[in-house]
Order: sequence, then structure tokens, then C-alpha cells
Amino acid sequence: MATTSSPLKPTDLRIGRRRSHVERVVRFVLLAAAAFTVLISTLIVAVLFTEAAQFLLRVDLSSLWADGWYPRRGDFDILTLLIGTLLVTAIAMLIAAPLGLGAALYLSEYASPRARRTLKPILEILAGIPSVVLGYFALTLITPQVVQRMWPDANPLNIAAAGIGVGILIVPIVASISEDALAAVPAPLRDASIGLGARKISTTVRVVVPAAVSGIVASFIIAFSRALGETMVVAIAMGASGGALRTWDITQNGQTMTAAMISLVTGSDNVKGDTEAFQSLFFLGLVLFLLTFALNVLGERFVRRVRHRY
Amino acid sequence: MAADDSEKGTKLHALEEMAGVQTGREAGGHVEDQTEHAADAVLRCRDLSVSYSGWCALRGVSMGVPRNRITSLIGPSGCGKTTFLRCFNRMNDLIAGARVEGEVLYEGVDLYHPDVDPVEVRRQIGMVFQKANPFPKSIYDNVAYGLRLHGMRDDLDNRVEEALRHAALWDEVKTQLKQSALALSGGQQQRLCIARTIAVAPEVILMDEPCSALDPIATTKIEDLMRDLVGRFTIVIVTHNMQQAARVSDMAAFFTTEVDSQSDRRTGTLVEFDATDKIFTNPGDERTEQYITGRFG
Amino acid sequence: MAADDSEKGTKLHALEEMAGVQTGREAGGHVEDQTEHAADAVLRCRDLSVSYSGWCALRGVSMGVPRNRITSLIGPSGCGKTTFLRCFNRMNDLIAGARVEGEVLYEGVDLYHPDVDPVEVRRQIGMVFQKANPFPKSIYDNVAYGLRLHGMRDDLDNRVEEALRHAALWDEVKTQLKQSALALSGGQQQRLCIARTIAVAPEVILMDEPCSALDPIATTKIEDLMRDLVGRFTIVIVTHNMQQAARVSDMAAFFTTEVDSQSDRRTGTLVEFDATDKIFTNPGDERTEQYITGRFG
Amino acid sequence: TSGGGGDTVADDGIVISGSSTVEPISSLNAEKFHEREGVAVSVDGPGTGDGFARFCAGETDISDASRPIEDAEKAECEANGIDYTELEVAIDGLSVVTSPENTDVSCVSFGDLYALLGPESEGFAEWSDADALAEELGGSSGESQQPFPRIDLVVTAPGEESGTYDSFVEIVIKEIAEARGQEAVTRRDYTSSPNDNVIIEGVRGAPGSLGWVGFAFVTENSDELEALAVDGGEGCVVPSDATVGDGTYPISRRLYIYVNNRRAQENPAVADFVDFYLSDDGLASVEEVGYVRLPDADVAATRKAWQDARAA
Amino acid sequence: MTSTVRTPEVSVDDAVRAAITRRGVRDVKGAVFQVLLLLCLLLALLILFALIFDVLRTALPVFADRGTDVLTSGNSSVPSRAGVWQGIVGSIAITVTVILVAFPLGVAAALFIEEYAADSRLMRFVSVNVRNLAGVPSVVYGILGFAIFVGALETFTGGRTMIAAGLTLAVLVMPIVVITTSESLRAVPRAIREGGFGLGATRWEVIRTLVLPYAAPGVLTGTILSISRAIGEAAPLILVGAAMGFFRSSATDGFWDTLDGTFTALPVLIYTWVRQPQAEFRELTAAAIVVLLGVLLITNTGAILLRNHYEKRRA
Ligand SMILES: Nc1ncnc2c1ncn2[C@@H]1O[C@H](COP(=O)(O)OP(=O)(O)OP(=O)(O)O)[C@@H](O)[C@H]1O
Ligand SMILES: Nc1ncnc2c1ncn2[C@@H]1O[C@H](COP(=O)(O)OP(=O)(O)OP(=O)(O)O)[C@@H](O)[C@H]1O
Ligand SMILES: [Mg+2]
Ligand SMILES: [Mg+2]
Repeated sequence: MATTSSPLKPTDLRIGRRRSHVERVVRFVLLAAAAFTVLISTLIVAVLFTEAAQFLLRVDLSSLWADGWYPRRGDFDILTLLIGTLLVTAIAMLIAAPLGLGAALYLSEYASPRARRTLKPILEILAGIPSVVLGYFALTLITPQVVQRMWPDANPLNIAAAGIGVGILIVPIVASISEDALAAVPAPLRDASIGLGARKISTTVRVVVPAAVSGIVASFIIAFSRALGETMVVAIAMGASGGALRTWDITQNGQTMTAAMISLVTGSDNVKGDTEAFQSLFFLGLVLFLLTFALNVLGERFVRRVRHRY
Repeated sequence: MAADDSEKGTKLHALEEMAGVQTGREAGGHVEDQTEHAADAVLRCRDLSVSYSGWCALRGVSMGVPRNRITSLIGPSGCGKTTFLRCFNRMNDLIAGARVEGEVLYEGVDLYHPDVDPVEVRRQIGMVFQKANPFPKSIYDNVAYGLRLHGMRDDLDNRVEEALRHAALWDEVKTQLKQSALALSGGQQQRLCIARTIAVAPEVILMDEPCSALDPIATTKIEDLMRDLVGRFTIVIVTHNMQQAARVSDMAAFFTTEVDSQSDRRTGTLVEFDATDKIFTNPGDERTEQYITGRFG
Repeated sequence: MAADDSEKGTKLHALEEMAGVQTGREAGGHVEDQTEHAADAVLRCRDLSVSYSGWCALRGVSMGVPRNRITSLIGPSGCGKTTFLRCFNRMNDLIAGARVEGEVLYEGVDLYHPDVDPVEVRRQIGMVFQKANPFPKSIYDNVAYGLRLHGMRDDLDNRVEEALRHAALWDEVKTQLKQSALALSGGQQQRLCIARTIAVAPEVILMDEPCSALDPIATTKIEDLMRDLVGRFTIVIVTHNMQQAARVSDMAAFFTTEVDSQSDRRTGTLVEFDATDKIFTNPGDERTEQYITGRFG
Repeated sequence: TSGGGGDTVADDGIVISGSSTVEPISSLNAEKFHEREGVAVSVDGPGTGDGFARFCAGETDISDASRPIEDAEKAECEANGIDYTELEVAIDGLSVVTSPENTDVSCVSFGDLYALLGPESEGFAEWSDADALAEELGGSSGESQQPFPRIDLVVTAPGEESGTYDSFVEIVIKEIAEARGQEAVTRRDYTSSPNDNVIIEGVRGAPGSLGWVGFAFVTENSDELEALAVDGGEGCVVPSDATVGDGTYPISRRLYIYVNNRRAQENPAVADFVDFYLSDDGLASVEEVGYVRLPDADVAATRKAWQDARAA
Repeated sequence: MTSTVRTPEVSVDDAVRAAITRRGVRDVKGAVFQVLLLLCLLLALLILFALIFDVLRTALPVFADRGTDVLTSGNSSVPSRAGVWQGIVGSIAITVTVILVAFPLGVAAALFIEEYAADSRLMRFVSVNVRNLAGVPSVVYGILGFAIFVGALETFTGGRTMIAAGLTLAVLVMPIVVITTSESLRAVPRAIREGGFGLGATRWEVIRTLVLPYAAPGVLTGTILSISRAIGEAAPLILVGAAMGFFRSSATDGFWDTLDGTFTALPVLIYTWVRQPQAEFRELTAAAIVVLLGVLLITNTGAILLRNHYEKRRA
């Protein structure tokens, strides 16, 4: 075995040609796949920017500050849509933040391991419900049973129901990211608090939650971003109709960016021919993309903060 | 460390009376006697066993922890030192499946009596953990945490300062009380944890390998601190480091594991409990000697 | 263990020549000389330094690993033993940010030469890890894994059996070769990992605390196995357990850390390298003595 | 399958696209035809304009349309050598609806509708706000109901993306708007919905409601909605099968299918399908999906046009 | 608190006992807090059950009257004749495309990012990029699909077809596949990889023989979950031109005929029907939702069970 007699050369320490060839080919193929993901984002950005730029060049810029969103009439008041989007998202967060955080706290701090094992998957199922279904739910149950009971005059298509529907949709997002953050709080911190004679509630409220706060904030941001981009719940519960006036009244019909996009492509007669109206689709897409992108970057930053800390 | 040794010498003198009381011990066997004779024991346990989900991790431990002394618990890994220590402030309550049998008396009161509130027990019997675990708050808030919890809000600043002084940390941090505790070095963090514990004026401080994550210099500081504090508190310390046990403690308890040949499971037991110098120079049990001289474990 | 000792005795005789060569050493300082004189060194390193992301974890190590001997690496935690060991089969390549400087020669060839393929290096210089890491496959497939990789497919059954026999595991597992390796006990798993390593006929076996997760009985088995294997292989072992180093190795290298007072970072260095009994009975460096007698670390 | 050249039938199938308004009729006929003849027919309804674009590119056999083909589209078809036959198949009436509780109003003129719903009506919160404008327009468009009641005007109607909206603007608003130099659109401040349920619910919900929907929906929800009579210049006419069918009800439009002649010749299944579409069975679908059947004279004319095309 | 106490331990006992014994009031605040948290969780779950109950109740008459006919009939403007068949066909074809495209690409990209790429700034950009892609709203993917797969690549996809729709959803799902795969890869113990490398395996050999088999259950679970997300998506399909309305197709007869033509999918069908005025369509919508939820429930539960199974085996 020992080869003292004939000294080794560096080239003796090489593997077979075939093995190193396979290695190179595989590496290249995998690299191509990874590059593809970059290509997609490049494409998204390129498509959105070029078409949106054309839209902006073509359209009368003052129409971006009209007092309503009526693309087929040339009124492209983006503020109308931003207000609608904001209202829906705000209502969604008002529901999802406490509900999701409460559920996460219960699961991570109070539930027995067995309860957690059964309850968490059920929450995950909630996360898997498609948004058309929640839209149906918002339209057929939330509007008549919740919204119109609180405000009898509420429009059958209203911002409140859409917001509640979206809120239900994002509860699992808040719950699961917060739960991860809470679970990442090291046990020694809890021990320290308990060892000092703190009760469970004190430990939870004063130690665990502050320690997990950036993860909790991240869950809010990510859920917020998801709510911004949610389409079908809004399109069904609030109606993806051609246009809307600016309104802050949540019992009335409004318009979000996403629903506006759907209505631009679902028009029946003579709709797709109108280039300006149609290109406003890309403009909306760009605004939505930039908003959610910014939020996601922010959310990621908070998530990473949790990871770095411990 | 040289200074430490000389100091230890005088302490050991004081201990000889204690050790005198701790007689009546054969190798293994009649461990129960050990506790009966303990002069002034703050904590005392009788035939204490702990099991995790039905499997016995620690069996039949009886001993007393003398007041205003440092008692060290030593033994190979997994012999149940931590488990034992956590019985004293009912931290084992928090582990699902953990069961404590036998009796633990604190000032004569059964700690596991149904009327006893573990939360209050933990205030009076504080704990310092292996890895320093300051809260991700400011230095000040770390120390004030327990004080606020227990409604000791009057004169908070003074109490915090006092605790930090006692923990020999005040001079190092007095200008940066509002800074995050996480920015402190490991040794400072551990002293902060001690400050946090003594701030609420416990009777006993339990320490589970408080120096194992620290470098020698930080370790020396903590050891000095322990010797300072022992006038006011009773300290129980788990350590892996024989030298540390020898340096710092007045009494030492040696635990080991017995392997059940059938199930291949291990159960911890107390082998002997005695004055530290006795344990290190002239142990009563062969296993203790083997362990201390490094021949097993 | 007694049997082991006597065996060790005879081995040590054989070593005395080796040790004779290993002269010219002062405390610290001129460590480089140590390697120049090594009689028949399979592996040799000169002024080896390793840094992680720019921070130097190990500095200026020079020594030779004698053929068909067991060389142990000892020292306090974090002194760079593992880091050093992994230089010998370029496992450090896998750590992003790790940089190896200096020279590592294997049979006279620079292991870090650009023409050298680390994959082949690792076949010839095998490794056994601290925690047994059998693949989640059958016992047979674990041993056959490396053989198949390197195209040693002919006579697979015999080669597997041979390797398991050499690893003193054949009798225990021969009826259950198709069973999952994860069902074996810790000690058996570690021997399986050794079998897996020797199956591909390496020149050198590097072992990083192979027994630290094992009980004494399994440890003894592995130690016996090492003494058996050393006739055919060169073995380098990292161990925390002084007793084990003393029992099993022919040569011992003692590492320690030097703390940079400014940055509070530690850098490992080789303190001394010599015949094991010399290191344990009459070390040339004060730090070695302190460590071995348990006075620091 | 009919006659000789059945060999290509199964392979090709029939492709129909175009108006989503006509789609339900074609779709139901496709079902019936499939059951009867076993021929697969694919139908979708992206819109009349889209339908013609595909039709004139030769991608479809039949194009559904809710308006006659426009000149630009004609040119496109011509350029591609697509020769087609226009067939009228149904009438779609639009009902102007209000709540049954609104007893003050029973008939409106185009001028009234313009005053209530046209581009100049924006901001009118009560019916009576439209009085002045309606008055101004009153002379030109017949019998006016004003003064309107002083009740809240709550408008719920289809949105701009819908074909029904386009029809309403085309028939009711356009002429007056152009005469007044306004854009041919409705007011913007109303609840628009692509969902007819919601419109019905909105109209039912408020006593002063106003809206317009397809004629069919009123017959289905007659106890919840009140269809107003409309005066197109010749007196108030209540919408009904009869008045819509004979054209006396003014807000109605014709629905068409356009058949690619060459495809009808090459693929007998296409011709068979159109035969079926124009048969009594096929035209019965018009009422089944809620539109109004053509008067008999028009049916005969359509059938004749088709016969001529087949013969050619 | 207690000074040097010698004999009469009784008094010490009492003092200490008083100090550490529960006072009259129990921990009310804590109990209320816990109940509140539990309520949050239960409310979230209750909504789920209300939804399912409501849908089932509404859909029941349809299934009772028509049985499986609802599943096998094509779309129709007459509610009593309409069924979800085209939706099912479309959803299946789209899902197959998604699996064929997103799964291999996603896993490959994840392998490169986790196993090959050095921890360089470029690679950090790539993985941040993937994370951001996962957060891009699905409508935006719809726009991308419309511009690229329907528009630019029309000759290849045939315009508004299932292929274009499938590719759009594949691109939408791919980042999620990458992320979940990355997570499973990171969960492979270092020791297993080191064992392979230590025996002289090349990187690809380590991946193929050790890492992938170990990570497979996690990768599969993640993939199933992300694919079930694709099954439920409607918005991007509407943007790439899924047929709305009472679309009929030859899909009523055959499966393959429809790949290059107009298409729809279950969620789009639901969106179409929910907007119809007739009450019967509302029931039909509920029935379609039951079908969709049924499909998703099966896939998701399957994935979760798979994961739990392997987690237990590993533990
Ligand atoms: N929460 C637990 N659940 C189940 N078993 C446990 C738990 N904690 C400890 N054990 C087991 O009980 C035994 C004693 O553990 P313990 O931590 O008390 O030992 P130790 O002496 O403190 O060891 P070390 O020196 O390693 O800290 C060990 O075998 C351990 O595995
Ligand atoms: N992958 C790594 N990245 C950065 N630093 C590392 C890495 N691995 C080890 N180190 C650092 O290098 C130093 C030497 O580590 P090494 O693992 O070689 O020590 P060791 O002597 O094997 O210790 P132990 O006895 O605890 O195993 C330590 O300070 C360690 O924190
Ligand atoms: Mg412990
Ligand atoms: Mg190591």
C-alpha cells in the first residue's frame, strides 16, 4: 500500500475524466436553472417598465390626477386605486394582525405539543384556500351576515367585505411567520424570566414578544404586501367593474389596483382594442410590483434580523 | 488564582465545623444520614427522584444545602446535576413529562406542597444559567426586570445600582446603562445575569455551570464574585470543572450514573457529599476518586 | 483497559527510535525543526496557517505525521485541532471563507497544488468524524458506497465483508447487512463509519474525536480497533480525552490558543509535538504540563 | 351527421368566438347540436371586437356579435379574403329598472335618462336635481315625467367594461350627448358592477333606485324590480316580449352571428350547425337563455339570407 | 429575610410558608390572557369551518339532484346543464405543465444556490431575488405571462392556450419551489455531506446519492404545496386570457384537443359563475368550490401527512 519507492506527482491525485466531466456538465445545467430565475425577474421588470413608460408617454399626464379611475374615459387617477387598496389592506390587517398574532402566541407559548401538532396543519389548510373561494365567501356570507348587519345601507359590493375576506386570507401568513419568530426565541430567555419568578403572561408579554418583535413586524409587512397584491377576493367581493370614484367610505364600492387590472381584461365588448386603457394595465402592474417589492425587501430585512440575533 | 487559593484556605477553615457534622457516611449506601445531620440547611431533600416521561433520570438523592456556603455539584455528563438543581426552584415544573418524587424542604417547607406557588419560590431561589441569557433589553432594564415584576418599583435606580455593584459590574457599565445588554462580553453578560438574580433579593442562588462558556479571566471574576456573595446568599453551583469546584466551593456533592444493563438507560445517583477538600483529597468512594483523577468519564 | 496498557507498552518501545529523531526542540519557538527531522512522514506541513473569513484560527504549524503510527492531537477546546486535521484532506475547502496558507505535503506532493483534485485526496486520506454519521442506507450500502464511487465494483461483497471484519463489526452485523445503518448503536455506527473509510483503502485515516459521543465500552472497542489498524494505515486522531491520547497514540501534538488582547480573538498554535509518553510524563513546555495536569482549560 | 363528406367533420369541429352577450345562445345551441349530432363545438366570448379580429384572421368559423360589423373590421376581413354572411338571431332589450316602492315614476324619456344618468348628471343626489336638465331636453324627446320626486337617486348599473353598458350608451345617451357636445358616456358616480345579482340587489335595496339591466333579468326578478316604461319619441312603452320583439320598445339591439362562407362549404358540420341554429329548436335557445325572439318576419329574412349564402 | 435561626424552626416555617404560598387570588390576568389567545386561534379556525360548512350546504342540492353529472358535464348557460368538466381538464393540463416546468427548474436552481454557489455577493443577490419573486403578486405574473407567453412567444405557445397559462403559473410557482427546496436542502445534516466528501465523492455524487434522497420528502412536500397554490390561482389565468362566460369546448369530448385552444380552469369557472344572476348558478358555484377544495384538500393533506411521516421517522 505504501508507495515510498515511487514518489507521487500532483497529477496522481486526480479523479477520472468521466467523473470530472459529469461534474462540470451538472454544474452548468444547475447554473442555467439558477440564471433562469434572474431572467424572470429581469423580464418582469423589463416588460413592466417599457409598457408603463409607453403608457405614460402616450397618456395626458393630468389624467393621472383626475378624480376617478375610468380608464376607458381616459381618467387614470391612481390615487383612487391607492385609496381603495389602502382601505382594503388596512381592514385586512386590522383583522389579521391581532388574530394571527394571538393564534401564533397561543400555539407557541400555551398549546401542548400535541395540540400544536393538530392545530397547526389546520391553520395551514386555511392558508391553502384559493382566493376565489374566499371571494365567494366574502360576497355570499360576509357581506349579508356581517357588513350589512353593521351598516344596513352598505352596498352589496363593498370595501369592508373585501377587506375582511383578504384579512381571513392573510391570517395564516401572520400566524405562521410570527409563530416561527416566537419559536426562535431561545428557551434560555424564557427560563431566565421564569427563574426570576415571572408568571407566564409576564414572560410572554415582556420577554418573548419583545424578543420576537422583528419577526412579528416582518409577518405584518409580508402579510400587508400579500394583501396589497390580492386580486380575486377583491374582484369578487368588491366587483371588478370598469371604474370608480375616489371614496373613503368602506360600506361603498371602491376599486383596488388588482381589481382594476382584472376588469381591464375581462371587459366583454370592444374593450381590448383601446390601447391606452389596456396599457394602463402595465402601469398598474408596475406600481403594484414596486410597492410589494419594497415591502418584501423590508420584511426580509426584519426576518433576517431575527436570524442574526440568535 | 493564587490570591483565590489563599482566600479559599481561610474559608476552608471555617468549614471544618460543618464537615465535622457531616459524618456517618459509608461509601454509597446510607446516603440518607448525610442530610439528617446537616447543621443549618436552607434546602434539604429526602429520597428525591426525578423521572422524564416515566424513565428515572435521578434516583434517591438525600442531602442538605448549608446556609451561606457554596455547595458544588460535580459528576460526569448526564448524571442529573442539572435535573437535581432545577428541583430546588421547581424549574422542572416547566418540562412536560418531568416528575419529581420525594421531598424538597426549603426552610422546612415542602416546596412541592400544593399550596406553594412556584412563581414565588423562584423569586426566593434564583437561578443563573450555563449560557448567559440576558434579555434583549438595556442593561438597566435587565436588572430592573425582576424588580418591576415583584412590585419593587420604589427606588428602582438605587436597587439596580446596588445589584450591579454587588455583581462587580457597576464600574464597567455605569456609563452605558441604557445600552443593549447583548453588546456586553460573555463574562459581563454572565455577571449581569447574576446582578439580575440578586436584585430581587433571593435567599438562594442556583448556578448551572455559569462559567462553562467563559474564558479563564472572566471565570476568575465570577469565582471571586461568588466568594463575595456567599456572605449574603446560599449558593449551589453545578460545574464540570473539577478545579473550579475545588477552588470555589465549601461543600461538594459527587453524582454519577448507573447504567441499567437491560434497557441501556442511565440513572443518576448521589455518590457522596462532603466538605470539598475531603472530596478532592480523600474521597470516600472509589468512583469519586477515579472521576477526580480523570480515570473515567 | 489493562490489556490495552500492556499492548501500548510494546508499541512505545518501537516508538523510541521515532522519538529519538524528534529532537532539537525548545519550548515554543523553533517548531519548524520538528518536521525537518521526522523520519518517515506520510504527511508533513510547514508553517501552516488557517484563517476563517480573514481571522487567523491557527498559525504557523509545522510537523510531520509518521507512517503507520497513531498521532494524537490534543489541546483545549477551540485551539484549532479540528481545523488542523481537516487541512490534511482538504475538507476545509468546503468551508466558505476558510483559507489555508503554508504547505501540506502528502508523500512529498503539495496537497494544495492546483493540479491536485481534492476528491482524490479524500479517497487516499479518509476521515472519521466526531459523531458517527452513517448514511441513511443499509449497512451494506454504507460500506459499498465509497467502493462504488471509485469504481471498485468487482467483488463488492467480499470487499464489504473484509472492511467490516477489519472494523471488528462483521460478527455483529453479518446477518443484517440489509438493515438500516441507523438502527445500530452509537458504537457500532462509529465502527461502521470506520469500515466505510477503510473499505476504499486509504493511506491515512483522520479521526476527529471519534469516541466523544460513545460510552466507555464502545470507546474501548474503537481504541482496540485503532491499534489493530495502525499496522496498515497511518492514523491521526483528535481527542479531548487525555487518557485516551495516552492509551492509544504513539506521538502526541499539543495545541493551545493565544489570545490577542486587543481583539479578544484566539489563535491556535502548536506548542509541542513528541512521543506520547514524553508529552505525558515529561513535557517540554509548561503549558503542556498545566493542561495535562488539569490546571488550565 | 348529414350526407356525404362526413370524413372531415369529427376532425375539425366548429369554432365560435365573439360577443359575450351572444355567447349563451351559441353555447346552448352548441350543446344541443353536440347531443344531436355528436359534433364538438367550441364557443367562447371574449367580446365582439376580439371576435371579429379572430374571425377576420380566419381563426374561427362563426363570430358572435352584439352589433353589426364595423367598416374597419370589414376591411380586415376583405384583406384576408374572408367572405361572410351576417345573420340576425335575437333581440336584446335593456330594461330601465327601479324599486317597486318608487311609485312616483313610471315612464321615462331618453331625455330624462340623459338627465338622470348622462355625463351632465354627475353629482345629482336626488331625482329632482335632474329636473332642470330634463326640462331643457324635454321638448325634443317626448313625454317627460318631471318634475321628479325629491328622493335619493341611487344608481346601480353595469360597469364600463360590460356590453350592456355600451348598448345603453349607444342607444340612449350617444345621440343627445353628441348634440350637446358631450362625451358619450354615463355619469361616473354610480355603483357599477359586473355582477347582475348585485345590480338587482342594489336596485331593490333603495326606494329611489335606478339602473338598467338586460331584459331577461327583469322577467326573472319581476317581484323585486319595476321595469319603467320608456318613451323613445312615440309614447311610453313597457318592455315585454312583444314590445321588444316588434321593436316598439326603444331600448333594444339586434344580436348577430357571422358565418365564414368558405368554412361552411368545406366543413358540412358548420353548415349543419347554422341550419340547426336557425331552426325552430335552435331559435328556441334565444328565449331559454333570456333574450327575445325575433319577429317571424325577421326570422324568415334571416333564414332566407342563409339559404342564399348556402346556395352561392 | 431569615437570619440565623436555630431551633424553633416552626416560626421560620410559617414565615416562609406564608411567603411562598399562593395568595387568595389566582393568576386572573394570566388566565384571561390565555383565553383571549385561544379565542384568536379558535376564531381563525371557526372561519374556516364556517366557510366549508356554508359551501357544502349550498352545494348539497346540486350534488343531490345531479350526482356526478356535475363533474362530467361541460359548461353551459343553462344552470341545470352546466358542469365543471372543462375546468377540471384545464386545471389538470395546467398543473401538468407546471409540474413539468417548475419542478425540475426550481429544484435545479435551488441545488445550485445551496450546493454549488459560493457565498458570494452575486449568489446572495440571486437568492434575495428568488425571495422577492415569491412575493410578487400573482396578477403581475399574469401580465408577464400575457406579454411573454401569449405575446412574444405566440408561435411557440399558440397564444391564449393552456400552454401559455401553464408556463405562466410555472413561473409563478417556481420561486416557491426554489425556496422550499432550499429549506429542505439546508435541513440535510452537514454530517451526511461530510461523510460523502470524506469518502472522496464529488459534489454531484454527494448530491445525487446522499443529499437528494435525504431531502426528497421535504422537496416533494414543498412542491405539492406550491403546486396546489397554482391549482387555486385565477387572476393570472384571466390575464393570459382564460375563457370567461359560458365557454364550451371540444374538451367535452376529448382531452388533448384542447391543449392549443381556448381554455378555462376551475377557479376561473368559479369566478365566471359567481357573477351570474340566477340562483341556480350560486349553487353551482358552491359545487365547483367543493370540487376545487376537494382537490386541494387531498393534495395538501397528502403533503402534510408526508411531511409529518418523515419528520417522525427522522426524529
Ligand atoms: N427535558 C428532558 N427530557 C428528557 N430527558 C431529559 C431532559 N433533561 C435531561 N434529561 C436526561 O436526564 C439525564 C440527566 O440530565 P441532566 O441534564 O440533569 O444531566 P447533567 O448532569 O446536568 O449533564 P451535563 O453535565 O451534560 O449538563 C440525561 O440523561 C438527560 O438526557
Ligand atoms: N467554519 C468555521 N468558520 C469560522 N470559524 C470557525 C469555523 N470552524 C471553526 N472555527 C473557529 O476556529 C477555531 C478553531 O476551531 P476548531 O474547531 O478547529 O477547534 P477544536 O480544537 O477542534 O475545538 P474542539 O475541541 O471544541 O472541537 C475556533 O475558535 C472556532 O470557533
Ligand atoms: Mg447540565
Ligand atoms: Mg474539534
